[in-house]
Amino acid sequence: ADPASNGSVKIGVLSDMSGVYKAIEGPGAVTAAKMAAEDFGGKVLGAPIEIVSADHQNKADVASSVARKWIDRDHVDMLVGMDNSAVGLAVQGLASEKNTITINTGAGSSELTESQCSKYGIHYVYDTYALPVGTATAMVKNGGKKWFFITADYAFGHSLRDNTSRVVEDLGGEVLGSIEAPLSTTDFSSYLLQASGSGADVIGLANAGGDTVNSIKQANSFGIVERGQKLAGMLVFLTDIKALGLDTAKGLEFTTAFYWDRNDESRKWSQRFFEKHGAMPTMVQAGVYSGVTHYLEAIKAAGSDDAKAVRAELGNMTLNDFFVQNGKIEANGLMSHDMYLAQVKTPDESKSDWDLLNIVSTIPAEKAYIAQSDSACPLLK
Amino acid sequence: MSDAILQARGLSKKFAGFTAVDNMDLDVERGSIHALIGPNGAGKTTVFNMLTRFIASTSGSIVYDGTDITRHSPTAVANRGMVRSFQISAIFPHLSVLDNVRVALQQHLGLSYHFWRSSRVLESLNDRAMALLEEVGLAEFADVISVELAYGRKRALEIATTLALDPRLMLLDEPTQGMSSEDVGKVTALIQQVSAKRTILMVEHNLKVVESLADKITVLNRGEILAEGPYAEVSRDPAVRQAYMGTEDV
Amino acid sequence: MSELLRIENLNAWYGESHILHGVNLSVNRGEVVTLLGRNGAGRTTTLKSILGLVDKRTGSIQVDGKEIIKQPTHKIARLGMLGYCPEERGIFSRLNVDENLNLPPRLSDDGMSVDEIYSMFPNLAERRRSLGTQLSGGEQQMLAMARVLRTGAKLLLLDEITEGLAPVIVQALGNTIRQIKERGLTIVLVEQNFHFAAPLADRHYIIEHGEVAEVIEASEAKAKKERINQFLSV
Amino acid sequence: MNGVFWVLLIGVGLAAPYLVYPVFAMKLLCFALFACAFNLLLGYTGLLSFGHAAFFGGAAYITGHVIKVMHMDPLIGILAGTLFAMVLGAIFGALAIRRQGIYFAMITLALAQIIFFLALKLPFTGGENGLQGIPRGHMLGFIDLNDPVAIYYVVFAIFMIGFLIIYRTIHSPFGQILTAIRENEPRARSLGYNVERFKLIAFVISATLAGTAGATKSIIFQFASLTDVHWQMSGEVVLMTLLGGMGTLFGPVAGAAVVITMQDELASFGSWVQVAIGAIFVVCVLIFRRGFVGELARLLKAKSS
Amino acid sequence: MSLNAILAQTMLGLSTGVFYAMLSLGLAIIFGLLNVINFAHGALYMLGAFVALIGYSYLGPWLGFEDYHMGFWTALIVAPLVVGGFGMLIERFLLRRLYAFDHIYGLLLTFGIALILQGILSNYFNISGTAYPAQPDVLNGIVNLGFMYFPKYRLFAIVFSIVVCLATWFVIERTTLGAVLRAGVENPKLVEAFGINVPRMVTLTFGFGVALAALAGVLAAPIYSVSPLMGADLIITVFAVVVIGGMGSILGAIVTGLGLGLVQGLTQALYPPAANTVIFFIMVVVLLIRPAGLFGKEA
Ligand SMILES: Nc1ncnc2c1ncn2[C@@H]1O[C@H](COP(=O)(O)OP(=O)(O)OP(=O)(O)O)[C@@H](O)[C@H]1O
Ligand SMILES: Nc1ncnc2c1ncn2[C@@H]1O[C@H](COP(=O)(O)OP(=O)(O)OP(=O)(O)O)[C@@H](O)[C@H]1O
Ligand SMILES: [Mg+2]
Ligand SMILES: [Mg+2]
Repeated sequence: ADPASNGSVKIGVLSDMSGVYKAIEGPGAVTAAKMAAEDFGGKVLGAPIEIVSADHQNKADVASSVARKWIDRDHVDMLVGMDNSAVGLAVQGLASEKNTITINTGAGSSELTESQCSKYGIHYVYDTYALPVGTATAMVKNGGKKWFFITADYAFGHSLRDNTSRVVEDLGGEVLGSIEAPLSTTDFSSYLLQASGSGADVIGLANAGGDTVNSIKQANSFGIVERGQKLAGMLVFLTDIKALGLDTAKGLEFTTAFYWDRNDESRKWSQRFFEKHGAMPTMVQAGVYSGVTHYLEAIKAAGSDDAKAVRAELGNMTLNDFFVQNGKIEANGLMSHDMYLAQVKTPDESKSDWDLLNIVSTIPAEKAYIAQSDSACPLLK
Repeated sequence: MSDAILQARGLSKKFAGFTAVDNMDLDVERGSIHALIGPNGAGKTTVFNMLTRFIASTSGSIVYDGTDITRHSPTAVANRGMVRSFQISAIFPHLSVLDNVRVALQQHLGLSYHFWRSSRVLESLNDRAMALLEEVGLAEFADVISVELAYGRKRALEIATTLALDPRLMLLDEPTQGMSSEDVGKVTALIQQVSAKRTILMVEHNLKVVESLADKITVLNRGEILAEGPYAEVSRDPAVRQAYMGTEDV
Repeated sequence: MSELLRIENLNAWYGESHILHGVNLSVNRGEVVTLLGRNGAGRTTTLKSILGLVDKRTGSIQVDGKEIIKQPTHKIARLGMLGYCPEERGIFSRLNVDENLNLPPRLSDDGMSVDEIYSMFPNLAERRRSLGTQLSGGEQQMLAMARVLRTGAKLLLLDEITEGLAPVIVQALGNTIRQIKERGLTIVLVEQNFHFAAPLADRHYIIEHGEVAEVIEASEAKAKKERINQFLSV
Repeated sequence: MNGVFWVLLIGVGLAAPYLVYPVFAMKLLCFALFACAFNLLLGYTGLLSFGHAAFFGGAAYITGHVIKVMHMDPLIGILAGTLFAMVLGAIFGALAIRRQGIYFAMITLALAQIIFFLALKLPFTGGENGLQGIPRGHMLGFIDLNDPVAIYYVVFAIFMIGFLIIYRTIHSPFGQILTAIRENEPRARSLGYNVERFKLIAFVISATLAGTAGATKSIIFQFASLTDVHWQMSGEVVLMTLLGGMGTLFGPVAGAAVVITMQDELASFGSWVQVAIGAIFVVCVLIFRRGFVGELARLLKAKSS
Repeated sequence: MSLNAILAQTMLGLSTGVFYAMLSLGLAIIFGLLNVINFAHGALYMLGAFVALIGYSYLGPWLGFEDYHMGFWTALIVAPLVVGGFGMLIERFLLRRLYAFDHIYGLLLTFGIALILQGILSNYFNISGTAYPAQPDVLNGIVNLGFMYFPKYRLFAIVFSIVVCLATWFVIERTTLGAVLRAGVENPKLVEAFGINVPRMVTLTFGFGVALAALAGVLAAPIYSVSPLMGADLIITVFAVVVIGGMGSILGAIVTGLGLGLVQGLTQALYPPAANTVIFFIMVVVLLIRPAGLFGKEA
């Protein structure tokens, strides 16, 4: 019979098209997925590749109802995107139950591959375990022993804080305390002042997106960095640096899975992306391209788009492209790969609009991601 | 001792530094028509509001039909048979005339909280409602939406709904205000007619009406009682003439 | 004597309902005329039409020779130096007595001063700082009347100003009207209370079903008593 | 005309799972019930609650918890959620009912925000991630809710029961007094009606049925989340009701259908959906103020007279 | 907490409070005088910030003057004018048709407008914010207040806003113009019959309320980042402020705005997770004790 079920391979990009993660994933992810399909020749096993997309509005129920409809009615074979942990968890659970592969490129929660891991869920770009490794290690080694956290008050923030604390304490550092700030706080000054008053060397920002941007900006306006304390952004995207401006962000160190200007290959792809999208790719958007491409390769290798076979192929591959080095998709769905420690350039160093970061060092995959033996994923038991 | 259906003792109302009603005693005799008159701002409406518990009195006690109602809610007071009308006309504007009356009649049916019953059970009230409309001369308008009634008829409708509660004491605040003399005559007759089995306490500026209806008059001035008695007596009182009626005859 | 207000063939509508069917009347400078009639005859509507407060109107309204029927409401008051005292009093509940009094802009320098007004209505003087809604019905009526006297309007449109007032006040108000008439003001008075209106008016217009049914000069009032009673059933 | 609507409602309702994607049809019924419950309050009692999400979402959480963690029958789950909404409705009502107009709206909003806060903080709700993976299970042990057609008819039955309760309430002696209160509150009071108690009962009925809608939703989507208790949910139900026509029996059903379809069909257009929804509002408010059903009714009336 | 810490939190609370005060003042004017519940207020605040941002970063190039950057001070005047003007158009052509109907329609209309504005800007600008780079040099830097270091700019924003609020309050509550406005709400027809052009007055008032929002937006731009949703997040809180203060009470809006800023500041220090909810707790308590709000007059 037809190797591709229902005559085509359909890939659904489910992303935040209108909310806070729009610039990080959003329409850029759709562009990336389309590029991947085109670059693959538009066909796999003779069947056309179709890309559909929808906005999950950051609502897990919207996301799961779209996913349900896609899978039940429209025969979508794979879902990619799903920034926002709540969305990611909801869709992954649902899709796996319906034998559909998901490649999560946007959400951070390590739960996706830990206690809530699933048969067909893949977590592709970064997670809250990997993020602190490079950043916290570097900062503690440079003398930032005493930490205080400003934590976004939800599962993602808590997990980021806990993972960072672990790294800090393992290296002999000390965690003085943490403040749980409600999500989408606009004014962080009160928290920053309390953090600053704690006498910590480093103020760890266990938050994301607008929260990170606002806290860095306001820390700057209160002269906290000037007076000798350091900020550590635990999850920073390229778009955040853009939003802050180099003047404010200069010197900030953080961990990232991708930077467009890292090597020739990444530059070449990013340039192409830039021409279509008008902005350089974030690590998430690059991840979408990479994830879709590998998925298509796995179909080709498996000779079918059956989820089980494709998933098995994916598990056997070693992933290497402009985005990922030494990537391996583990049994719990975690794609472990090298991460990078980056530092924001000063305005003088920056030569062009998008010349924003220096890559300071590479964090090898086995250090960045949790070992399979330590994973709490029930599938491994 | 006379038979008073309503007795107020030492009734006062203070609004932020201003005393609207000051230590007033009032006895309304059962079966009588009692008028409360007085210059503007004397406190008549305020007294009404206190008696019907629409506002709380600052001090004093109110005994209605042997029960102290000083702390009762307006609803409780109404349910005891003491019902008021308003200075401005009070109807349910987008209900039909018949429905207006039925809403009042329903009160006695005891089904009003029954949200699981069909409203058809209310049709049993139609005869009684029509009878009441007949009484106030509105029978032919039963199906009219009540906003569309002329002013005088609205007042008549209001009286019909009040009657539906079968009140023992009716309080009417300026029932003839804004009516042409033709309607004033009709309403006066109507009040006369319905007073047969009831007690009525009314506020009225139209002295003709007061003269023809009231058995007893209390004149209020600046929150205090200036005079009390039958019309003939009160209208001769020089203090009343000066404060209220003026020099000319009416 | 010059004509101050001239209304010809005035028709007026509220929404779909056609209320006035060709009202004609004319008022000379310094006159007091009354509009009498049953409830719902259209007297209030006549006043409102002059001010453009109805939904639609046609015909001609001239004040001091100026045609105002095409003007928007806010221009009419100024063009015609009109002062309006509405039936429902129109006291602003969120303004205190002083503010209510001072609200309408002055139309000429002939208005009464605030002190004059307070001596005319001592009740109000006492309650200067009270909010509009806290006044009793009658107090509001006085305030509404006082308000137009301050503006210096030349033509007063007064709708049922004795309504809800104690007889003493009604008498006082009669005197006030006489005084302002002596000052040369022109008044159109809508009244139920014929006893009040009769001695003040130069002429009565009886309105019936949105038309002028009868015009009665003050001099004929006694003679035509029957006729008036028939219309008003006094 | 109502007869036509009844036939249409039941006919389309019965045929729906064979015409459209069943989950979509169920979602629609859920929100239609929510909007109808809300309309009982806004359209027939004149009270604008801006906190109905608390009942809808609160019930969803409770139902989810009862089914997922306590492993109860789905029916018990729905009843538990409904009961919760009823109790919550009584509490909200007792606190808010004496307030008028915009104050009533705001106090219900504030109370609902507190429920939102609890949903965010209480351990059993799953915080930002929500309560996920609620099993559908077997209702009464034998109706397999994993079968799309079976669950659809269960949801349809729940909707019809709720809808009939609302219909009955509106056309009952109680409903008659509600109308009177809306028309002239002081007068109703002076006729001896305990206005607060009437409003409170209406509020509780409305809250309860909103809860039923939320409880049902959590079974359909196997999911309860902060979205369900967020103030925007309260806003959405206002919109559905107004769009369809407040104070009309079928309006909220139509309104819910329009809003849900729009959200569904336009989901891939990103922020332009917001712009489109915004524009539709503006146009509706300016041109179809009575809502679809209200305008239709007016047109038919105008034609017949 | 030490005294210094309390003082520091007070200053921070104040700097949040002035934004609440300015926004709720605008809302209160619009509600109090026009009986419109302006759901678009947050979006117009956002628009104010965007006028400043666009004026600085994009306007020059659009107009062909590559080097033109609209400065902060210019924006402080231009944004309220532009946004106020836009508000007047909304009032004149849309809202005006709804005055005859229930309040709820005004609310819905403005809600729709808010969605449109936010949606459009979301398509062109980063939702998690863009920095506004034109904070004037004189306001750069930090002052040592003894108990804390405080950004000069925030100090300026506090003083400036309080002055604007008090001036507005004075005009509305203490002048004849204000009395005319208040009367116009209650009975526009009658006020018109007195010879006052009420429709124009209403338009101007709406424009003014909106201009206040835009002014707050410009003031906020250097502190927070400029984002299409910056107002959406704020509007519900500001509604709560207006209600706690007493709908329509001008003084209530100002005082409550500042006060709740302080309360929120203290909550951020004592129990941060409740920082966004504390205002609603207060609202419930206040409305139970004083049904018309702290400064509202009971109807
Ligand atoms: N809520 C209030 N606050 C302050 N003063 C009030 C309030 N209500 C009434 N008053 C004052 O109390 C006095 C009595 O008012 P009330 O309405 O009882 O007068 P009244 O005798 O009915 O007069 P009228 O014949 O003019 O209707 C008035 O001077 C009025 O201004
Ligand atoms: N806003 C309105 N909409 C529709 N019809 C109205 C409106 N106002 C008045 N009418 C109708 O217009 C007619 C004339 O009313 P108008 O108020 O002019 O009467 P009037 O002579 O002043 O009598 P009244 O003694 O009742 O004040 C009445 O039939 C009335 O029902
Ligand atoms: Mg009175
Ligand atoms: Mg009249």
